[in-house]
Amino acid sequence: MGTLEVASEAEPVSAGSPPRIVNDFSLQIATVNGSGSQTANLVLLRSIFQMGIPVSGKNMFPSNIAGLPTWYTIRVNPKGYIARKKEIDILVAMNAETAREDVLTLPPGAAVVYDEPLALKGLRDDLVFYPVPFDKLVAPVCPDAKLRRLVRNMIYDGILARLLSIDMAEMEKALLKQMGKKARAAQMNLAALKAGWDYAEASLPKGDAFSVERMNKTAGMILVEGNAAAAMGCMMAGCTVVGWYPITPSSSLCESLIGYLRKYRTDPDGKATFAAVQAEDEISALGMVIGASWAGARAMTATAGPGISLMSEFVGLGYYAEVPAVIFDVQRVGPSTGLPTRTAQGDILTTAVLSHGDTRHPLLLPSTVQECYEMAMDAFDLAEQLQTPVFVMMDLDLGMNTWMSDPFPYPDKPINRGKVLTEAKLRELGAQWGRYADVDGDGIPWRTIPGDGLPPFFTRGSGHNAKAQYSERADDYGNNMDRLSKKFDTARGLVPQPEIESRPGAPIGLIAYGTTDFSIRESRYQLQDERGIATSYYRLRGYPFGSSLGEFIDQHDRVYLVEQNRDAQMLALMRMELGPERLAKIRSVLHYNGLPVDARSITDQVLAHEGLQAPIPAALRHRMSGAVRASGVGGE
Amino acid sequence: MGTLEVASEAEPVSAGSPPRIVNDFSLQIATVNGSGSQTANLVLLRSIFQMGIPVSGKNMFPSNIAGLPTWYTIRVNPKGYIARKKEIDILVAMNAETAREDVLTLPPGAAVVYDEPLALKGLRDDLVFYPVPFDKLVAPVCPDAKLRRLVRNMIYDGILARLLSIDMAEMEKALLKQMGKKARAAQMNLAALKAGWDYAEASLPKGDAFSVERMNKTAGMILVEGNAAAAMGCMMAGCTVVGWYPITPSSSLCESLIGYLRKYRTDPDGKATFAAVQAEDEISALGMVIGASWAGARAMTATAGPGISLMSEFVGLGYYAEVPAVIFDVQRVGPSTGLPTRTAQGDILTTAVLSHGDTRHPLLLPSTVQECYEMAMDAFDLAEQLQTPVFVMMDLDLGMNTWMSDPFPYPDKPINRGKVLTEAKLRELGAQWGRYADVDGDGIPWRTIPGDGLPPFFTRGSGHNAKAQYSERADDYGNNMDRLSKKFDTARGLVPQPEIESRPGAPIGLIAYGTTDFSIRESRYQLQDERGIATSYYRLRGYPFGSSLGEFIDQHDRVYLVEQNRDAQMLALMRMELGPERLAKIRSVLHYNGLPVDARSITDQVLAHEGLQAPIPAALRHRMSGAVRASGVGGE
Amino acid sequence: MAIKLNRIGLELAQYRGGKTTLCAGCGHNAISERIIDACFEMGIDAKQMIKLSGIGCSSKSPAYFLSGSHGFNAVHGRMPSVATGALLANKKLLAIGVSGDGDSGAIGIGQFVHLMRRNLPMLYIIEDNGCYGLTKGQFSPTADMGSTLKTGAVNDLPPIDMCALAIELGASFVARSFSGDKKQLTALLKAGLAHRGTVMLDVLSPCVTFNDHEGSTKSYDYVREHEDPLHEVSFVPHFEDIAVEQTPGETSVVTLHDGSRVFLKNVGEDYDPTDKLSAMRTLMETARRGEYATGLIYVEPDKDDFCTLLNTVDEPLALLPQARTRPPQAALDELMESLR
Amino acid sequence: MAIKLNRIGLELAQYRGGKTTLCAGCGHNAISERIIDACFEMGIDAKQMIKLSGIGCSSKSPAYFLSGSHGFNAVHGRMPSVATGALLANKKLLAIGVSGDGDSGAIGIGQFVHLMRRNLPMLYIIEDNGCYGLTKGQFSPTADMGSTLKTGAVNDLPPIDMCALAIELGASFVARSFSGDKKQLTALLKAGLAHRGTVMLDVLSPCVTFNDHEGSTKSYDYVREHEDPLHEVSFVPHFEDIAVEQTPGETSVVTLHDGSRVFLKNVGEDYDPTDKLSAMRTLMETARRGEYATGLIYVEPDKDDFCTLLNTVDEPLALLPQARTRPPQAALDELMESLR
Ligand SMILES: Cc1ncc(C[n+]2csc(CCOP(=O)(O)OP(=O)(O)O)c2C)c(N)n1
Ligand SMILES: Cc1ncc(C[n+]2csc(CCOP(=O)(O)OP(=O)(O)O)c2C)c(N)n1
Ligand code: SF4
Ligand code: SF4
Ligand SMILES: [Mg+2]
Ligand SMILES: [Mg+2]
Repeated sequence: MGTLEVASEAEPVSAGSPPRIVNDFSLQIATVNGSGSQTANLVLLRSIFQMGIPVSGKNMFPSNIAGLPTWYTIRVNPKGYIARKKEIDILVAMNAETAREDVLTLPPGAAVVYDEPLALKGLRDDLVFYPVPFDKLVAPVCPDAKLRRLVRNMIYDGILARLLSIDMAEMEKALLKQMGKKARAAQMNLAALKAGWDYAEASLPKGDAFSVERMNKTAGMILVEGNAAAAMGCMMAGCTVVGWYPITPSSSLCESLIGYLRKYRTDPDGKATFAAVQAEDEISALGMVIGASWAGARAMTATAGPGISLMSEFVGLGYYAEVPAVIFDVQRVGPSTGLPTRTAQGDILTTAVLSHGDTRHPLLLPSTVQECYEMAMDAFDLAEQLQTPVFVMMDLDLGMNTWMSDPFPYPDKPINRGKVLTEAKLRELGAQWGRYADVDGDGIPWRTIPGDGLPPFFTRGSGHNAKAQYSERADDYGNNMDRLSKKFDTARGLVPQPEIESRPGAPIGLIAYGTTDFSIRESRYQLQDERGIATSYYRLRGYPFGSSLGEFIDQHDRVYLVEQNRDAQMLALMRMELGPERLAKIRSVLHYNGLPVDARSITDQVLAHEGLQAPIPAALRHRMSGAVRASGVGGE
Repeated sequence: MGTLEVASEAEPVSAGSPPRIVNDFSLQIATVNGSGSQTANLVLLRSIFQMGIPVSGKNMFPSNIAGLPTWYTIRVNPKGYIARKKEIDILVAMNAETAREDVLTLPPGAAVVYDEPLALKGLRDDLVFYPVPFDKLVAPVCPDAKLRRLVRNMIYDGILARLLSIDMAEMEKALLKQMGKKARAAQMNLAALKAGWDYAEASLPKGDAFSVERMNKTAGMILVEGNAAAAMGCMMAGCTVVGWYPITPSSSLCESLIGYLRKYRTDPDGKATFAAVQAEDEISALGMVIGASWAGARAMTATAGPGISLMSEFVGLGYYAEVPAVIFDVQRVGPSTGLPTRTAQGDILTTAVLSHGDTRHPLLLPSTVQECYEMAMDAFDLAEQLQTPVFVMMDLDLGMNTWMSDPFPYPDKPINRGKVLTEAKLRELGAQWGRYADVDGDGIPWRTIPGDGLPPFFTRGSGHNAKAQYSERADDYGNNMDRLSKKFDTARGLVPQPEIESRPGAPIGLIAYGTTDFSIRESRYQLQDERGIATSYYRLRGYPFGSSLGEFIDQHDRVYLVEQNRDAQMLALMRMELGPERLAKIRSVLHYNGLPVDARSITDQVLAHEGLQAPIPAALRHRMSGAVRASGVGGE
Repeated sequence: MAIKLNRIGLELAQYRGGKTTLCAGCGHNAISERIIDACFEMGIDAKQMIKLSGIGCSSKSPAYFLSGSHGFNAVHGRMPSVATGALLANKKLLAIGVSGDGDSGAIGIGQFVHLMRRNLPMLYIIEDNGCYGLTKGQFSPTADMGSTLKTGAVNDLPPIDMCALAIELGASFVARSFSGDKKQLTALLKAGLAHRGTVMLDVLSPCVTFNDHEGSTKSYDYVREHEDPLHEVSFVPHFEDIAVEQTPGETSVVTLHDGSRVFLKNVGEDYDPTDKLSAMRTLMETARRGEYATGLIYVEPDKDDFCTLLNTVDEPLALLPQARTRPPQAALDELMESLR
Repeated sequence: MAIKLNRIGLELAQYRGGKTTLCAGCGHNAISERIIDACFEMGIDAKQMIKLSGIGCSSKSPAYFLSGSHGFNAVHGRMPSVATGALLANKKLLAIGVSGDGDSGAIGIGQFVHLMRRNLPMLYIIEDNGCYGLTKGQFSPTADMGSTLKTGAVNDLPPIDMCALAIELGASFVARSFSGDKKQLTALLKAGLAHRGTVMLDVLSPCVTFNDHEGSTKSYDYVREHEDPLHEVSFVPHFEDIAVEQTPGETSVVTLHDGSRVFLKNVGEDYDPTDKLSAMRTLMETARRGEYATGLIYVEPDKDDFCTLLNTVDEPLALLPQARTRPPQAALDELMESLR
């Protein structure tokens, strides 16, 4: 891998004597949404993936349906660092509206494949330009003019195959997989692919440094979006009731789930072992989940920030009446409607303390698609074990983008429904039993379920005693609230525990959660490799926090908590319980511009805090990281 | 005042040789709601008040309309300590359901006036019992049997007047004021009052220690509930639009406001300078307020916890689109429906960070009825100055109970509508102006109002730039969010500043807000008087915090933050911004049982923290403070 | 003499609940009594019944009947979604929801609309007093134009006719009654328990404390004087087959899906409760006259209910074992393969 | 040749807005064009108009017309309350609200119901495509039974007829039209701008991207084939007095409170838009036939609107000076005295 090592560090220079940069670049396709480029983009991603090379694909799309600028970015990296990277090395410019700015923000040495009429060549002389007459090329392969808009995208795949030496066989295989049954469409696209390859072969002499070479790092792996992964988890968790209301970026979670359930949870006679209802809004969606969970079903809903706000009152009921509920928050940029198609970790604090009065809620924090799958199952178990609403905090980057992963393991433990009373248990407990009586000392009571024939009780959001009787007594209220606190302490040991990588003697510890993980891994490499700074890493996977958090802080001189929001929301939760000495060690590294955080932004901020000058112009502040793009519409 | 001093410290002993305890006791009337005792209770309160003696009246009522136990407590104190006190010195037992438990929780030496048939005398021998044949006495004075249920209450006023030597003239005056025009009713009640006095005179020899003596501490003062005071403030603030939805304990705020507006804000021709609408729910109520404020009105709503949760999404819109809104949260006990007729400070944290995404909201924290009046006016000014939703955090104890106060001063400053653009200002700013442009460096932009003829703009909760144009650009988003943070910093200097009482050299500092103030004052007296511990006091009046907070902490060795919630919510907000050294000094004193916190609970907890044994049995834990009462209904 | 037992051998007392905390004389208490009667006479198995409500005096009442059933006093106006979820989880449960005119007409109108539209199989009772009792008597959306509060305030907005709305939206059994009309209310409740689909029963239920005065159109006096029954309702459950002699043209009969029969004896001109349009006309005209049409206003006995539409397995979803709800290894393998 | 100017001397272009970001061919774009035409022809003063909406493709459209007016793109389903507040603050403003069938029929149905009930003076447009466009085409509550998604999924719930609901609830001007029916839509929009009270205009507006396929009952083809106009609508504003020759029995006229006139020329049997019941019947029957009755379905020209009921001073509350909104010292003194 020596060459690669060298290659990946080599500074790209202006065309002429190109050093080879193998399997290490970001490729971006700039187009407009609704132009059907998604197929071409996924085929490109998949073909590189099939060549055994680590990749990721991110779609940056506008909050409308068609006609606005969209960017699809593929990160290729030999070491498996597939977080977003700021610099774009290869640009495919298909959108007149943004082509100019797109080109101007490229680093020297980048390659630009563009639609000839856009005439971009003149813009800069430190880039390698590849003009392509898309319309000329598409006409012959696609007689039906109406279909050309779609098919022409396949042409740039052919061009790139040739320029980057992507194996055409893999391209074709990927295309056929993508097309599925649509044979005729497949033929047309194959022709377009070929036309692109031929044109590049004939008219585009290789002038840039980038190319791919087969590796063996993706054998057996899958490509999937976090929402689909979470949906599989819900199905395997035995979810029986889905109540939902569409909202970007969570809709595809419930929609994939319903698709899987139809396929794998319908009996031969056509009858379903699930019920999925599109509610009239989020309040109703959660109401259905709470009603269903109360009646003994495993029920879930998925939403985004605005839905979380609307669910606030019902979440308080779930907390106080102790009804399980599984809620996925696929976070997007707030406040309010915000940027519905951009990513953030901005709902953490509000969600942890959601609803009026004294409340606290467990949060599960998946970083990878596999954790979306696994924590979905954890969430159903936890919601029933703790008898309370449980939140799975995903984000748009994880939920809607395409990630590599090892295949998901079949669950190794049976479904855990928590403390559901049985005849036997009731006989054992006898008079001790009360719906809200803490007979086990862990703050978690035993419940019965309507229709189970066991003693019924009256569920309410108003004051009640251990026997679930209405009460306004000061002692009943206080005892109950103290028990709920105890229950939340019990949760500390039940939520997913952190993944800790301790470097003995490292002065610096990094803490992060969710999708920030991908950039952290790369940033740690940068700190070590460029500055010789060793770091430990605490990947938080659940709230409430466990004792390991404090211990980790104790083991380091300085700890950086990296999050993708403005107000250091997770830090706020830590501040509520950590002692002063520990707090004194924590510094906050923030990123909040709607784009997934990149490793360089983290590295630079850590270096700045450490009093070391960052190598890149201070002008590129963390917030501003990433090519800043116009997708706003003047008049609006 | 020597006698008083002595008196008030004297340990009441069992009847026989009663030491005189003058103007220093708690009197409680135990009855059922809907039995019309409220008039009698207020007449009693008012007559003592008219004698120049500091009093407060608290109604502890159940969350239903009629037939359940209710306790009305009057605290009389010569030094003006009128917070709730745990011990009841004089009980009027009218309710068979609770009489037994009520009597058993009394301290030795207490007096019990009771309805003869309840036969309570036998229960204890360390109390002074006064049996009264209410039914026998009421018949002659109230021929109409249907009215007797109401009138008989006035009899205990007469009894107490005689036993406590309350001036009958004051009683009659208070009664006539209470009755207003209802002459016939007044006559009947006067007769009942007299009948009670005569009966006590003839058949109830004084056996207890308690009595009142005229003082001069209430001259010119008023008696009023916080909700009414806040309503007056809203009217004087020039509020023009009210959108509300009924909820205990906030309903009477809007209802009094509407009453005042009808009376003082209606033109001779019957046309109103206000519009008040009972909305279909809280979401709609706040929507109306936001729509009205956007269109230039001064608009308000009032609610309680459940409403705050429901308003969450709209509050985020107000924050991000920068629309003023005034929201009163008259806090009750949560979570969920909780205890609707009990008091708490439990919505602080949720409200400060209400709604998804990065949001922060100013909170105003009135302690007294006068501050309800003044901060209501501040709230309208602040909401327009800051162009954001502003919350006035009251509680049930302040809003619904009756408090003494100096008369409210007429506002000394004109209404401040904040940065509303004018022709002239626009000419001055020229092209600089943009709806969301920070031209003054304080983060606060200039707005125009529909119909004002100035440049219009498009208001939205989605991403926008300084010109209010739709934008998904990373830089536009980041810049805007940073400006909002700056604006929130500006708010630090604009919200009501704390009231600080520094005792030079005092090692201990106390921090509190809202109604806790009354108990803090008494607790400081107890600490000083009983233990010789001097304390300073920082009464927080607004959020975000000012720099004085940190300074106050620096000036003391240990700081106690006292709040009426389980999770130390205000402390959580402080922890988000205070440095480690300062946090190291803060300890939390909590009270959360639905009853207003009492001084003794605070004193005991502070002493315990200070390592000093509290004088009262540890059994009485803070949460359990106050006679614990049953008002739950078995079957329910 | 022996206490009367119903068909499952229980006595009336076993259908009672906790002691009411509502005002003496409140219409809601009378309705609770009728529910107890109806469930007793129908021989309902309390363990298979659930009671749901929102928030309000009316919504407190489920605690005062059938203490043998699970109850869920949810949040204000949101009982419909909770009931929907519960029935999705276990379609075998018999659900009775109690709401108020504020709970369903104001904050809850959105969920009300969509529950009616789904024709969710449940008995949905609105205890309608034209005001917010629990918050001390403000007007609710069913308050009639011109009706006054004790304070003298006059309502100047038109009322929402919850029955008309329910019919318009698709509820398959819509009726109105009066808490004081023991015979009619009990018959309608029993029919409602037998019908499969949404039974929306708007029961005029005076608030003696805040809305029973002169000038109120929801007072006992007003309702008694202005109740306009469409017919005499009697109910014969499927498990009794009594022959009811009916003079043709005089009495019509509606047969419910389970074979139970509702007999409607004309009082004025005859009325066909299966004709949607005439139902709407009747409601409009009686309302215009300031009267309350009571009885079975509209019924569609065989309309598919929501749970049937969902076509789930026969067992309650809530009680399915892991073997039925966790797909086998093969399913996961297939999924993984499709992603390679 | 000179550009046409309207009665306040403005040209059409001055009523335009920003460039649309909706799909080419989306019905919503056509509606925006009609709104521009109508406002131009009515000579609306944009500075006195406000545009409000919720969230959705439809709700984005206020940004694409009348850039001279303030706009408020609120939160999903809550435009009605924001519009209500704005009009309470300033009753002189002319308000136009644009919503979608999801925005108003699903999450917003509660606020929709209460706005209609209040007869709030505004033009309330639902751009009705039977689906959630912005979230990629799920069914909305106005989707017809049996209508299919591109995926083939079939809708098995009855649609909510927003017009029937609006009439039932008290809206005083209820109409339905089609984004493709330029003449009818423009006439109804102009009449709507002239009417004082709630104008609920449900405009069928096909979603070309997600709901324009075979099997959809909201596609251009389906709507064109099943539009069933009740009459030919033409509008003569109060400021023009054109004599419109009307053959009696052929054309009926509705005069609005400002003197403007709506002429309705019979196409089939004649139709009386002031008869609530026949309006309901017509909606039921056409719906049963799978058709869309379009035109002026119901109108009550002189019904009091909400702002009138509130009886506020003539000036906008928002613009009252302190002298009018802060009571004098005497008032406070009186209050204080009453508390002594
Ligand atoms: C979210 C929320 N808002 C307001 C309230 C206060 N509240 C309790 S009951 C009620 C109205 C009850 O009226 P209705 O449903 O007609 O019941 P009734 O008491 O008249 O039987 C209100 C507004 C609440 N509990 N929750
Ligand atoms: C509270 C909330 N829930 C969900 C969404 C997501 N969302 C945006 S638009 C929309 C539906 C729009 O449908 P419709 O009103 O019919 O407008 P259309 O796009 O069809 O014109 C939804 C569910 C949101 N923005 N806010
Ligand atoms: S207040 Fe009215 S509704 Fe409530 S219990 Fe009393 S009578 Fe019934
Ligand atoms: S998705 Fe449908 S509704 Fe949205 S803009 Fe496109 S065509 Fe119109
Ligand atoms: Mg009611
Ligand atoms: Mg739509």
